[in-house]
Amino acid sequence: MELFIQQVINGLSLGGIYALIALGYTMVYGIIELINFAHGDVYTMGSFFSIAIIGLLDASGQLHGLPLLLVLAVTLAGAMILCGIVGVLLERLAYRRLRNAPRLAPLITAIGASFILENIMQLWRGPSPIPFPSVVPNVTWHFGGVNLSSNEVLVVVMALALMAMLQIFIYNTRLGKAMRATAQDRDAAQLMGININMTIALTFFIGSALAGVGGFVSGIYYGSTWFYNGFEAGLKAFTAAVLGGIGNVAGAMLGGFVIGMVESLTAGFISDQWATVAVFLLLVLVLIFRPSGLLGEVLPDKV
Amino acid sequence: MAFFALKNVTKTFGGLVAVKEVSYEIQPGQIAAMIGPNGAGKSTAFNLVTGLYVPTSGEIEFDEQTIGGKKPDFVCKLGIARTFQNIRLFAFMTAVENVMAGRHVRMGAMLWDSLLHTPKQRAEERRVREKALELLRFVKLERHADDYAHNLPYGFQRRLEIARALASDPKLLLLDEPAAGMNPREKEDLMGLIRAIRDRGTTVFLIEHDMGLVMNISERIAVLDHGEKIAEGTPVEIRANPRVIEAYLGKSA
Amino acid sequence: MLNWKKYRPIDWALVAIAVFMPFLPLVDHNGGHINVLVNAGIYMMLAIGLNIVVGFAGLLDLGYAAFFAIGSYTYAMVASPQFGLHFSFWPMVLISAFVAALFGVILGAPTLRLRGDYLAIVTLGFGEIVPQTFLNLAKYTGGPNGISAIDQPKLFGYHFGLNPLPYYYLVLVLIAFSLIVANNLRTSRLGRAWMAIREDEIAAAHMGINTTTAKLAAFSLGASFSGLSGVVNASLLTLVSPDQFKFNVSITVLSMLVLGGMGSLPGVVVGSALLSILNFFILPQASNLAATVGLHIDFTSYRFMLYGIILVAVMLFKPEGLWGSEQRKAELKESGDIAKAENAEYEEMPRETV
Amino acid sequence: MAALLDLRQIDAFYGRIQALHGVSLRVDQGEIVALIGSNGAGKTTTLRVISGLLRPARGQVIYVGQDITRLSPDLIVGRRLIQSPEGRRIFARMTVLENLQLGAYTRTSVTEVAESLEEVFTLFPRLKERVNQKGGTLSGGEQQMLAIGRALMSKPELLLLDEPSLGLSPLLVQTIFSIIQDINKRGVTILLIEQNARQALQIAHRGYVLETGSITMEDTAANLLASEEVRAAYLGGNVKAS
Amino acid sequence: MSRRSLARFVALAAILSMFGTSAAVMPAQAADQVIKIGIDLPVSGADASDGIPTQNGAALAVDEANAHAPKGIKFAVDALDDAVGGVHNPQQGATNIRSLAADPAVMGVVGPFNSNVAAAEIPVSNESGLPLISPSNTNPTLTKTAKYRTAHPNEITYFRVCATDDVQGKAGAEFAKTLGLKKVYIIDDNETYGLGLANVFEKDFKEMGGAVLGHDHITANQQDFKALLTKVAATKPDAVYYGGTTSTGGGLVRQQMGAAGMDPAKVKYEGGDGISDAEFIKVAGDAANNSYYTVAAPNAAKSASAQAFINAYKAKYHSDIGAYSANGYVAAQVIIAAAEKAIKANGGKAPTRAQVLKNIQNTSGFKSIIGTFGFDKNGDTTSPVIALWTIKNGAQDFVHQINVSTK
Repeated sequence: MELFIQQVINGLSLGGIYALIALGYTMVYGIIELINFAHGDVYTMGSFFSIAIIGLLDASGQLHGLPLLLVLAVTLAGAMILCGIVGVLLERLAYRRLRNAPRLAPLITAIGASFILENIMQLWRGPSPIPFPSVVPNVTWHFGGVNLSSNEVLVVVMALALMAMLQIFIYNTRLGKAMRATAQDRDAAQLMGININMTIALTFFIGSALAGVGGFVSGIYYGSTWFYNGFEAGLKAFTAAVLGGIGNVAGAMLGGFVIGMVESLTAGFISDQWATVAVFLLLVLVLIFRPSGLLGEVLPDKV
Repeated sequence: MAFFALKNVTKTFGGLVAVKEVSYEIQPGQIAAMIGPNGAGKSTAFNLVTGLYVPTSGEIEFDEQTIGGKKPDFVCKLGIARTFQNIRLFAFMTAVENVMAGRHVRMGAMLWDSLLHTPKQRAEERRVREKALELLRFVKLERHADDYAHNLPYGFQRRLEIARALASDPKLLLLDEPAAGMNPREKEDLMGLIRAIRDRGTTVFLIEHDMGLVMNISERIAVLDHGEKIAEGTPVEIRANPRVIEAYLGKSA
Repeated sequence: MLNWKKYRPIDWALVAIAVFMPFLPLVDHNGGHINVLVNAGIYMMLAIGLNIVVGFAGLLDLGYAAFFAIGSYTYAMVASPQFGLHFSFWPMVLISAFVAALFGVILGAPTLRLRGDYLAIVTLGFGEIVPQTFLNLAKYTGGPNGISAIDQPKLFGYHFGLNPLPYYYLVLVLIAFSLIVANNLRTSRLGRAWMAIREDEIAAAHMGINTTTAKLAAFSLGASFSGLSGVVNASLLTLVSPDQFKFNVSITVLSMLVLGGMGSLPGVVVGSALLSILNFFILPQASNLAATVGLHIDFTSYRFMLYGIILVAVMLFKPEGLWGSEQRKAELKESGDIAKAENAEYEEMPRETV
Repeated sequence: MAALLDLRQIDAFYGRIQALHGVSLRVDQGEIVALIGSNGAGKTTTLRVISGLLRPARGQVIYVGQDITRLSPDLIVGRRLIQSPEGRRIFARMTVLENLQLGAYTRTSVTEVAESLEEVFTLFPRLKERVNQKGGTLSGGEQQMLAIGRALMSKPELLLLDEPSLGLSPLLVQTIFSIIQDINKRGVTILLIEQNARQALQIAHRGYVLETGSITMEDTAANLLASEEVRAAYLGGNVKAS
Repeated sequence: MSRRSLARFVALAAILSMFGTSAAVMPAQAADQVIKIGIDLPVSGADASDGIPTQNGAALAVDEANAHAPKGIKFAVDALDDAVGGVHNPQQGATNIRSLAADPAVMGVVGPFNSNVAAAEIPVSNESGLPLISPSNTNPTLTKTAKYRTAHPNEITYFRVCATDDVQGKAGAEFAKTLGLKKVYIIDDNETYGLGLANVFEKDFKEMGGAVLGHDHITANQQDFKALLTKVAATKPDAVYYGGTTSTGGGLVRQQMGAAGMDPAKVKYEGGDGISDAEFIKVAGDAANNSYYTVAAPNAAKSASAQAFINAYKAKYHSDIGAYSANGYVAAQVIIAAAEKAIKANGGKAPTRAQVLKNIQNTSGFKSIIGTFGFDKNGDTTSPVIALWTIKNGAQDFVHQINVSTK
């Protein structure tokens, strides 16, 4: 039983990272119906940027003089902004021209963009895993036989808090409404005076910034990263977004946690070598039996 | 069983009732129509007939079979063809290829024939091309046989869609707002075409907003409003029906 | 119907190269080169197969390597010491193609109803699962070691052995066969149905085209080509192991297709030839060349960067590919026709659920 | 009177196909101008060009004396040149209120927006009843009201109406047309595209006839209604009014 | 020229250039007295950290050979990369060997690095009679069965200078015993090398009376091992034995053990030479301490004869040697020695490949910086040395080494 609870904790924290990535997938898909295949790599870039920023703070000899919270805030904000910029650039350079093209076209460029980002990271930091500086002290609490670490709490709290903020943003602000309007009908949104290019870019910015948070948090949580990290994490997060109902913010979160649990319980109680297979099997099953996801809406085909 | 009938058909999307308990029977050889404002459920009714949607309840009968919930290709094979409200041609195929694609369901080439281009396959391709050209002549588009569908003017596209639908030798042809956007002259031609189709032995069932056209060629009309059938009858009966006047035509009609 | 005027000098050049290929080994005796050409030929066959799925039917399959794996393993299991079976090569070519096609049906049947982009991800997932499953089922597949000492074909008493030359001719013949069959498909009832589905799936269904069956046919026919290539690959390499069938194989083949032109058979040939040349000759040479001037850049390890750039650049600037068909060009470029634009919303407001 | 909107020699394309050939038209302050023509003639294309949704290949769009040809749609909306598009295009998954709020997207003054909202509710009391209902659940007529109301929320100077009677019952068509006249009387200039040429010309001051991408006639509405050509081509078989 | 026809012209030019390159690399004639030593290693991507130091070692041997080469003879290196997209690739390996075999000047090849690449290369080598000497292939089946020798089952063309996994695994088990480990959990990366090593360790450790609490396989490209390690922690092992490499997760597993409830200071970590690289320490961070690993090569620094090599290496490449640099160096030396012997027998003329192969097969009592050895009837070294290392204060530290002479 303790083992089970421990695995649930593992699953939740893993799921929190998937959820943060899934939010970006779901937002971008919601607004331009594109599976932003490169999103997983933006997440990895989040870790890379965090490492670079901490490195810079450290290099200037300030790391140990600065309060921990400030270091974290600067790193997090930096990673978010940089990832956001990467996302906006992706949209501008690789996707915008293809907004009205058949759907396969931007999907193929997305795959291409993913490869390009991976190789840029490989050029930058080499092909091997890179250690993530351990700036945050990891405190572990013991409840009977169950251990709970502050990092695990951090991941889950981060994910939930950002999802809540995102919900509020989308439903209660002017820009959020503009995003929803653009998602539903781009031309009509333009006729309301909404600058859709700006709105779509904003969506990419926010989605990518959230991936940046994911990258930062996962760096702290795992203590390392490498250039190819985003491939599988991205696929699993996409699975999470689909599972939750793509286009649905709460769904992405729910899906992320479910995928995290499935993976961790499979690894813990069946075998680690089947964990990935289990996740993809789940993806196939969801798409076949409930393509609209757990919280998604069923829409009729238009004729 | 009837030649064609909707029997208490209901379709809901989520909590919304798009079509509610609609019954409508059409006799072979008729030109029948369904009218009503947008959102009244006319296109939904068509989509139910051709198998795009599955009825929530009720039954659809055609040619001694129940077809409610059957797949579009199955329904087409049984002998129902359709056109679309917003034209859905294969835009980057030529006119004749469009019509040949419409013949798909009456062709017999199997995988093996396709792979190896057997003599049987070649002969069939020739026959089907001729048949397609003949249909293009019927809708007066023979000169555009090798043009891409998307390069044709609007009115031609509507006619090409009808030719494509006829290629499957349908017993029942569904026309979804065939006169939309046509000027009076084009409408005259269309009425002639619809009658000619009926005279070839195909029953016609159409949705239309243009009251002139509907009243002129239909033998039977159903009126839909908010998903419910509020009247059914001959054009004369419909025009005099107080519920129709109140809900649809307005006092001035 | 041949229209001779339609052909430009460059088309003739392509034909001339094709005619020259059988005589190439007379000029170049280097077994390594021939071996490279055989590998390139195997990729070309994969590309011809994937083109049926992606180019003809418009279904983006990102897990194509899975079928390559299935084809390879099928032959490996029955023609190696693994189970002590030594089936003959020739019938196995067909049987493996059939087995791969069968798996195409098994994967396709439940998933082909999905929208294009979802399908892409599901196939990608499938592409991940298959090699992982071969890896995990070590009892039957040799796990990470794979299956080795796979048999070579015999023809009229001549044992192919490991000499790449007979494979070279075998692959040439198979490519020619594949091209003919693929072209037949394109210009047949089934090919027209695929085109219709690509253009407008709902309209196609209303024309009586069973879209699921047609897509399934594309999926499994495409898979069968990779089954075919898998057998050749397994017997030439004498080894199959799970790491030969990763995502990068699927992407390489897709890049070939995109570069040459999806849906165009000459495009597939040109695209796969170009990328193979790049992979096997130019990139390694480029690194050596750079090294001679003291520049130590390893170009080969960035080949996927190159694929990425190809995918993005081609889709953005020349979506029909280097050798695409005019029709495909129109399809990918034109934003639509007047009638459509003028009538885009001439439809009953769908009463969507909320 | 100075022209509020002036289209000069507009050429527009979809891909390689030319949709507009040198279209010129003018709308003066306070007018209702009707643009009639069959489908595919280029009416919607003309409106798309005015609203900036489609860049013309040649020609100019002059609005209040300024060239707005190259402006993006949102900036054009900011100048209170508003289009209510064909097929209503309301945001089906948003509430009536949210739809109306989006109509006022470019406006900043909270009080003024509240005033406009009241105005729209007086014009369309039905919308007030359904203020928290999702747009997609409204009937066709209600959706058209919402579409027009949404356009009014931006306090338009010039309102482009694309097929406001489309798919409505003949009964509702009457209502909508009288509301259009009402809006015009409140000082909004209107450019109206209609299939229903007779009714459009009945409420318009002037009219243009568009055929295969070119303007073929231009006259006062009364003259067009009386014209034999227009009668034969566009007013002919409209039984409904008989 | 229009853009379209330009594109086509480029395509054509590229295709033609293929024939050009083919012609350019036409086999060199043996008459010019160049003797080539082929090298086939993964030198790009993630595997480059293994491949490059090994390649450097081999190239150094060729350089030194030229210093005292017989008159009219020149030794040269023909180095190929068997990595595709940064990962060693059997297809590429087989193609490389075929290319090298096609060049009659190539007398032998140093390589490959990875066992699954070897599985694809041995048949080619066996068929063409081109000797392969691997510095690092440790999978036992490569030599101990004839299954890879498809063309000539009795002809040995593939050799190695390192100990096999059964030797290394056994040594690992013995070391575990000496370290006082009683209960061990085994994790491997489900790759040829890792799984093989882990299986041998498991068998031998059990035979020596140790308890194996479980044996799990991980998936490549994974980042999260917490679920697995939580399960492992629940069994309360003395140590985790990892069969695999750093790049497949060796460092991450160690690094995440703490978070899963196994204090790295208390629970030891043991592995094979797959975690012998500097990456392991970087990735595992502080948790790297208290880890042990075996290397199928002697500690070159301990051997006086190796000092010259280490110095020469440093002078030429400005970096420290890698775990297999010495093996690569010695593998090349074996080929060179065999060639020189044949040259002598030929009276100064370049040897044939068959002569060189014969001489390699007969190698015995070969004195080298990794000890004195020969090849047994399967092609394995007769004098494998296994060294045990640990990581202390974030640095690699030599513990001791044993010579596990077979027959």
